[in-house]
Amino acid sequence: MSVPLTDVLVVSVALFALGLAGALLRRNAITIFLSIELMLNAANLAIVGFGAKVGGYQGQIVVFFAIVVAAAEAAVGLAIFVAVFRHHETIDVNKINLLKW
Amino acid sequence: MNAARLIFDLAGAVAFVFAAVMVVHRNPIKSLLAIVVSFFALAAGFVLLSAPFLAAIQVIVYAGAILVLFLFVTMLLNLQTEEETADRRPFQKLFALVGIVALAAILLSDVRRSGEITGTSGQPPATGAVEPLARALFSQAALPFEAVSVLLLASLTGAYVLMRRERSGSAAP
Amino acid sequence: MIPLWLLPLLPFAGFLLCGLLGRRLGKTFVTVCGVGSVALTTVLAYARLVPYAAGVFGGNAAPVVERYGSWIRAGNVAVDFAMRLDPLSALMLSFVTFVGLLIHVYSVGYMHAEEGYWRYFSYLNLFMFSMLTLVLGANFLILFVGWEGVGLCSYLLIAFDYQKESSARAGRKAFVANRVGDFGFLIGLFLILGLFGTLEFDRIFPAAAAAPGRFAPAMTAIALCLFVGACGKSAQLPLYVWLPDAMAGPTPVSALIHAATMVTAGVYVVARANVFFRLSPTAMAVVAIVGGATALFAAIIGTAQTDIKKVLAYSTISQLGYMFLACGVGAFVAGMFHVLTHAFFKALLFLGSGSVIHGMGGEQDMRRMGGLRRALPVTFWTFLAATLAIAGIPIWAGFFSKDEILGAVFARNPILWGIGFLAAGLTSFYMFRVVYLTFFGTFRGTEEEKRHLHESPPSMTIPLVILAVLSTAGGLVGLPALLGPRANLFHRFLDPIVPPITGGAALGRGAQVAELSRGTEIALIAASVGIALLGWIVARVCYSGDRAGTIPERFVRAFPGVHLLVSNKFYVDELYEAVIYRPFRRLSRMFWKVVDTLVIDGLINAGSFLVELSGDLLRFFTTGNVRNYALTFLLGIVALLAYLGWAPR
Amino acid sequence: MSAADWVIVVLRPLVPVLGAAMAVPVLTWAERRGAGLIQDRPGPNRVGFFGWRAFGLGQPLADALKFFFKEDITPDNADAFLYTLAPWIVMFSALVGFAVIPYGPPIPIAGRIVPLVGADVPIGALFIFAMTGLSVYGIVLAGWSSNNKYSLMGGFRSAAQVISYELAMTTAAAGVFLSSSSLRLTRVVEAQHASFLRWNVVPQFFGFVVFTIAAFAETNRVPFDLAEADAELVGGYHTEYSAFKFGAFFMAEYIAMTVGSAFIVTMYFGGWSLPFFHPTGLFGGLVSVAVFAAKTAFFLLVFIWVRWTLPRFRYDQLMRLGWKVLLPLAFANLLWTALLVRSGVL
Amino acid sequence: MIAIPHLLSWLIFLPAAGAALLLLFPARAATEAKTAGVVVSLAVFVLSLGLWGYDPAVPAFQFGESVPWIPPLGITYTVGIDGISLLLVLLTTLLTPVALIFSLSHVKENVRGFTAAFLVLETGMLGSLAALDLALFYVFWEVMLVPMYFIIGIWGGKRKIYAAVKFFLFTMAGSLLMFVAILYMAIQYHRVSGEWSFSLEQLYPMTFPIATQTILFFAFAAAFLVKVPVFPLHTWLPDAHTEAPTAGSIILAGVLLKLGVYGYLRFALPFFPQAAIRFAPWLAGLALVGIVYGSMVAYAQKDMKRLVAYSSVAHLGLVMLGIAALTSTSTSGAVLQSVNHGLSTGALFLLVGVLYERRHTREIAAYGGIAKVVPVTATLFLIATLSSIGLPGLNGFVGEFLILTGTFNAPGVPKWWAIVATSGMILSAVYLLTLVQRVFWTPLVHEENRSLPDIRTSEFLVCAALVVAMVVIGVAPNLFLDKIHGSVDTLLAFVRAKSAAPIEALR
Repeated sequence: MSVPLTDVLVVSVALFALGLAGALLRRNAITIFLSIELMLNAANLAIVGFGAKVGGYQGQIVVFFAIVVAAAEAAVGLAIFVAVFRHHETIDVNKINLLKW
Repeated sequence: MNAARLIFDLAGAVAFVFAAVMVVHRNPIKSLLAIVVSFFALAAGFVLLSAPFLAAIQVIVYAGAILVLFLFVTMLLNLQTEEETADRRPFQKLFALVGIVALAAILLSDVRRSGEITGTSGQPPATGAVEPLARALFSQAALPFEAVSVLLLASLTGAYVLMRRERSGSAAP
Repeated sequence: MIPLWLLPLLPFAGFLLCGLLGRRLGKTFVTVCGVGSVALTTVLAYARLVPYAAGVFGGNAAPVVERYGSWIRAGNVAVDFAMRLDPLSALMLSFVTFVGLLIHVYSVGYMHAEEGYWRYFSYLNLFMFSMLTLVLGANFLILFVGWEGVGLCSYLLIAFDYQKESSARAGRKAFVANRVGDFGFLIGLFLILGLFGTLEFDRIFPAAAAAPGRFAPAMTAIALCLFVGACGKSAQLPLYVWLPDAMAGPTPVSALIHAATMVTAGVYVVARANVFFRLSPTAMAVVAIVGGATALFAAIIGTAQTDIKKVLAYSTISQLGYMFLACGVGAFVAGMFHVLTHAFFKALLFLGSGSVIHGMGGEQDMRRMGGLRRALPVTFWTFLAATLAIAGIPIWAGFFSKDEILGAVFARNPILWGIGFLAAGLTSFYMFRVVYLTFFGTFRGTEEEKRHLHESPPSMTIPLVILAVLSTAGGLVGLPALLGPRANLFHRFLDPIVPPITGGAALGRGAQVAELSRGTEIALIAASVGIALLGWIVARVCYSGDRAGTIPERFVRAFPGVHLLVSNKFYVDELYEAVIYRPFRRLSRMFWKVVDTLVIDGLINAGSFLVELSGDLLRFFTTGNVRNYALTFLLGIVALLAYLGWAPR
Repeated sequence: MSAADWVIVVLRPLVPVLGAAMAVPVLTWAERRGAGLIQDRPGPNRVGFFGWRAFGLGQPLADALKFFFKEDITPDNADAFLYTLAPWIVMFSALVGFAVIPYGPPIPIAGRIVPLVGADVPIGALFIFAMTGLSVYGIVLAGWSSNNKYSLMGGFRSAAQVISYELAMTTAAAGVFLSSSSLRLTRVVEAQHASFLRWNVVPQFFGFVVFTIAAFAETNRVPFDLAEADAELVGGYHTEYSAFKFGAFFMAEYIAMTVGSAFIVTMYFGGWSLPFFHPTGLFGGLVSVAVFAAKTAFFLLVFIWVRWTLPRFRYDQLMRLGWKVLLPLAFANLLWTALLVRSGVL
Repeated sequence: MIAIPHLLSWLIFLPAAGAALLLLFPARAATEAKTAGVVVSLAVFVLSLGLWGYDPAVPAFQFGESVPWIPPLGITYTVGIDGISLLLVLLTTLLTPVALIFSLSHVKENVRGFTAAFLVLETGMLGSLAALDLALFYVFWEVMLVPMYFIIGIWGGKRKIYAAVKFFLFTMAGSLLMFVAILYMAIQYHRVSGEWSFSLEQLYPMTFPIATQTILFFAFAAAFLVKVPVFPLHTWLPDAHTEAPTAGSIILAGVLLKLGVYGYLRFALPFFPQAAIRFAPWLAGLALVGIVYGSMVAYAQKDMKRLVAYSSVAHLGLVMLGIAALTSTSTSGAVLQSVNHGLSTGALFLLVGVLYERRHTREIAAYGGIAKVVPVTATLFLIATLSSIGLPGLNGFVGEFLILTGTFNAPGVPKWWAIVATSGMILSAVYLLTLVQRVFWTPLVHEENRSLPDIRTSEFLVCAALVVAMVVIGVAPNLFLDKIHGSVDTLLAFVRAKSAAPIEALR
């Protein structure tokens, strides 16, 4: 009794697409960040799925690290948001263009 | 149509729905909660993919730590419902949608070929047991593990530096 | 036995001492070092010369070559530090040291007021060093060291009064003109090196003389290149222009460098390389023609100059022309003979004029002089002696040398003889013109100058006297051949330097001065004496007595064009200015402003401009909006995946 | 699977959960009586049944009724949805913890061997941590959604507090997992079965201390109740709450206490097991359950006792304690345990 | 001569160490920094005298050291010198202290950085001169670039940024091409031999088809000819020189340009003989244009430094001609001449700097007649000028004569090359003497010049050192030629042997 890989992948793709949409369409930095996390999870799901199919624990290990990295990323990213917010009083990415020439 | 599959699809659906809520909801807090739920669903999915440990981690780290951090910041910045301003770049949306659809299409078209993947011999099928995972993690993945710990330390420091309010007078960046 | 290297090195030591310490230690020190070193050199030189000369007359003319080790050794070039004593260098050595010494002594008096006294003497010593190196060098490169050295010294000494724009310019002009000559000279050296693989005199000349057939073809080129160098140094057409300007330097310098010694270096080189020249009739012809032309040309200009030193300068040029004329017709010995006599009387003339200028307090324009013979008796008499010598009045030195030259020229080519003959007449004319304008008639200067008039101090007059004696009696060393074959000591001394060329006698024809019948010879002598006297008389008529200057005025009125042309030296300087300097300057500016700045940098900056432009264009894609970047990122990924998906596996 | 199986599957987790829920009123009573005892005053002793005071045992009933019938106020500008959702999150996260705690040995029922545990998952312990971690949301959201600065402060405080103490707690727990080499709680219990010396509290006393203190913090109990520090924050995150929503928080707290106690017992005091006592059959099982209940009750009393004995920490003290004392201690304990395991003592 | 172990490595890294040390100094400790810099550079110079023990009898690389550096790529730290690099190394170690001592009294802001930059630069230069491994060489080659960029860009004159960037881009463009070529060669070597190596002794014997060779040759030549610089690539030079601080100009003219020559000799020539020989006429042509053109443009300059800069173009044109002629004589002359140029031009820049520091203008027109005010400077300047215009007895002449005669008598080389080149002697006299005349002679018109202080002792000493060197080389060139000669012959012999046909035939 096991889960077919296709289902896993479909779900993962769907989530990924959603995350992508969020990242590309939302203007609230936090939401964008969340969307990115979502994409990350979608990827994790796919990896775990593959792992389950292949057997062994590599998949899970990878995902484990992915999660840890995500944690680190979240810490720094949010810190950046706060810093930005202090200066710009907003984190609407349309209003922030630090990267502009 | 086994139960596991049924439950998994169910979880997947839930995850998807709440993810959608997260994406569309204008209120950051709400979308945050939405994603918490969707992560829970994912955790369930992990369990069904015989990765209970990951499921726990998923909940503890993601739901329990990362997202709480998000919540924190969101509240700290006291973000209100984002108002719909006229987007200065009309093409952004269009292209984005096109791109997303295209990507999804490509990926899905590849999902069909997922049957080609088969269990490689010599690899014991992953059971729910934690010990083998732990062994693998601390033996063959020991180096990345340490590396990741260093990474965490670095990010911790970085976050601290970024958040610190520079004292007036000192020339801190 | 005094080593030869000592001779140049003594003055060099003097140069260092004066140059480094002279400023602090004062004039006495400078005088001692400067003059002392040269005096010592002279003594040692003669101590070395006398026995050698005796040997030569004793029939042993073998050159002495002293080698002091290698100077440059690389690839197929090997040059030694080597000094050579042979009749030719011995001759040069003799009068260079001697006249040099006299002029040093003279300078002590002449320059005593200068605050650049130390500088002057250090330069002068450096010159002595270079000149001695030049004459003693046993190979062309050592010679070239001296050659360039004297050029440098003349440059420094002409521009001695560097604060004067004119002096500075004149100095540079001299150096550049010399460089043009050196250019040819160097090419010559390259050719020689390529041909013989060495520059040592005692290797190349015998080789060339031994196998003329083998080397002859290249000889014309070599000889002409060397001659170009000679033209530069010895102020021949067309490079003579620097010499008149060189008169900006102190008069003793003009006497030493621009009359007695340096300018004759060209003749020395031609004589030194006579083997080469004799192997190439063409080169000989060129030398003769250039020499003759210069002689006449300069003489003509000389007649119309009013600055006493300018007159002497042009006369120097024309006399040098004579020497080359002699060499050109193969009478190298005669040429050197004239070098010798000329050294005496021209030095004397310059020093005399110097004494006059000294007396006049710096005035050089003859139109403001006159009747000075009472004020400066010694100067007058000595000057007169020199004039007689240069004019070629019998028993005075110039007579013998000039007469021998003319004889040789006649034997070779009457037309050239005509030129030389004419030049002789003009020479005696303009020289006596100088004498009359300067020493006879009434004083035309200001009262204050009149009061200032005085005879020069003994340190200046003594050299005058000595030189006067020499230019009076100096000619006797070279009595004409018709007084007996052994009468001409000079020839007996110098003939060894004109070695016979074995084989290819046709080529060697230039060597032996063709024999003239006694009759023609006497006739020639008479003619030359006659033309000399004629010149004297004309000068006497024009510039002396109560009707002084009327005839010239009438002449000028009659042919204003001619006078203008001549008095302006045929506008040669202006010509050069227009043909060479100005275009050069224009071209240089053009290169800089157009090629460098406009074209090359233009291209470079165009490139950078393009970069900037594209940057400006691309800049609009960096909106700074994260989502745009993300979108681009996504599209890229899609494209990539699509490619991977559809690319043939 | 027969109907009976289904019943069993449903009942297994339900029993302890309901048990905990039932325990709440008793606990409230016990707490107030205990307070009275400690502070030398009677405490609630009036409300009784038909004139029989019964030591005020009726008080909890009265309170319950009050919760039900008070007016349910939702402040203006409060986020109604979250405001309503928050207490239930807390409630849920508290209750669900019981699902993995073994409360007795496998017992034979109707011809089947039924393990007395909600769900014997391989990562039971982690599950509990995850759930308790979840309660933060409830508190934080409550604080935020009621749109009141005191509430918000309370929310923040509890969030920060819970996260930082979770660290110490898990680290301490790691020691236990090390010695029992499993995250499966049944396994943990069995590992301690042999003798008193194998009760983790013995070899890992400091781990136990840390764990317990952290447990207090997790449940926002005194001395760690900064989230609702009534002196400074009026009522903290539940300032605005009233009626049944408040009741939910109230109950959740006691349920959390129960779970915490049960957890401590399971981790350090051998859970349902007693050394030298090998329960057999239904009876033995029930005895074991009783043992388990007794141990848990004891720790509940400790909770109460501490509450009325200690003063509240200051926030910075709280943090210092958590990061600079407990965490290092936990690590030390971990090392120590590792040594013991390596040396084969455990 | 006592042999010091690892002498070369000491030489190369001592300056860098010094620089590192300097950075420990407090930024305010200007004097200390200067002194330290001078001491270090002098120490390096003294050490470098140990290289004089080079034995010309064995014209192979000496003082060699080799340790693996990046083994997987076969990159080694291999250094060593032969007669060609020896003199340039000595020149470098001589000029660096000269430049530093000169700047003692003139550089004011961020002295520490300035000194450090110079020391790093010295490391770069010595490294590139000693490196016998292409990768190593390239590293040092670029190391050289950076400090110079800063020296110009930070301590330069008015248009310093423009100049610095121009310098950087020109040089970089060239060296990148070279880098590609180096990689290509290494890969080729890997293909044929199956192992990685960048060291010269492995790569020297490689032969390439003429087409490939041509491309590679151009890539290398690009790097080196820009540095030299050869005619159309020279325009960075005047700007760089003019804007660079005096010390910078000294090093730039004294050593950096020579590295172009050196590189051409050490790499471009032996690696790609056929190509080098085939394009020698073109090189010679450019060199000749450089000589005449450079001289004339120099003559037209109104700025002293620019004038001297353009004179460098002319002089190095001569040097390149000597190399293009490919005869032992001319090539030896070229090597010697590049040293000579380093001395004379270095001295000229130094003296121009002396004037500039006192008067703060390089306009020739702003001077005139100052020989009276600053006699010592004037004398030294004159001497430097004379050496630069090749007066016999001074160093310039020897080099020029060897180059010219070598070129003139080179088999198969058209005579007019040398003839045109010789005309450069006239031109150099023209522009340099004009400079002397306009600056030091003629009436003193500008009042502000009357009070010019004469040369300082420190400045005088360094300048005197240069003058002494000039005289020594001028009088006893054999001391140096003997060292050069053997290596040059081996090089040319190698080139001849490697190029299938004899050089004459390929022309």
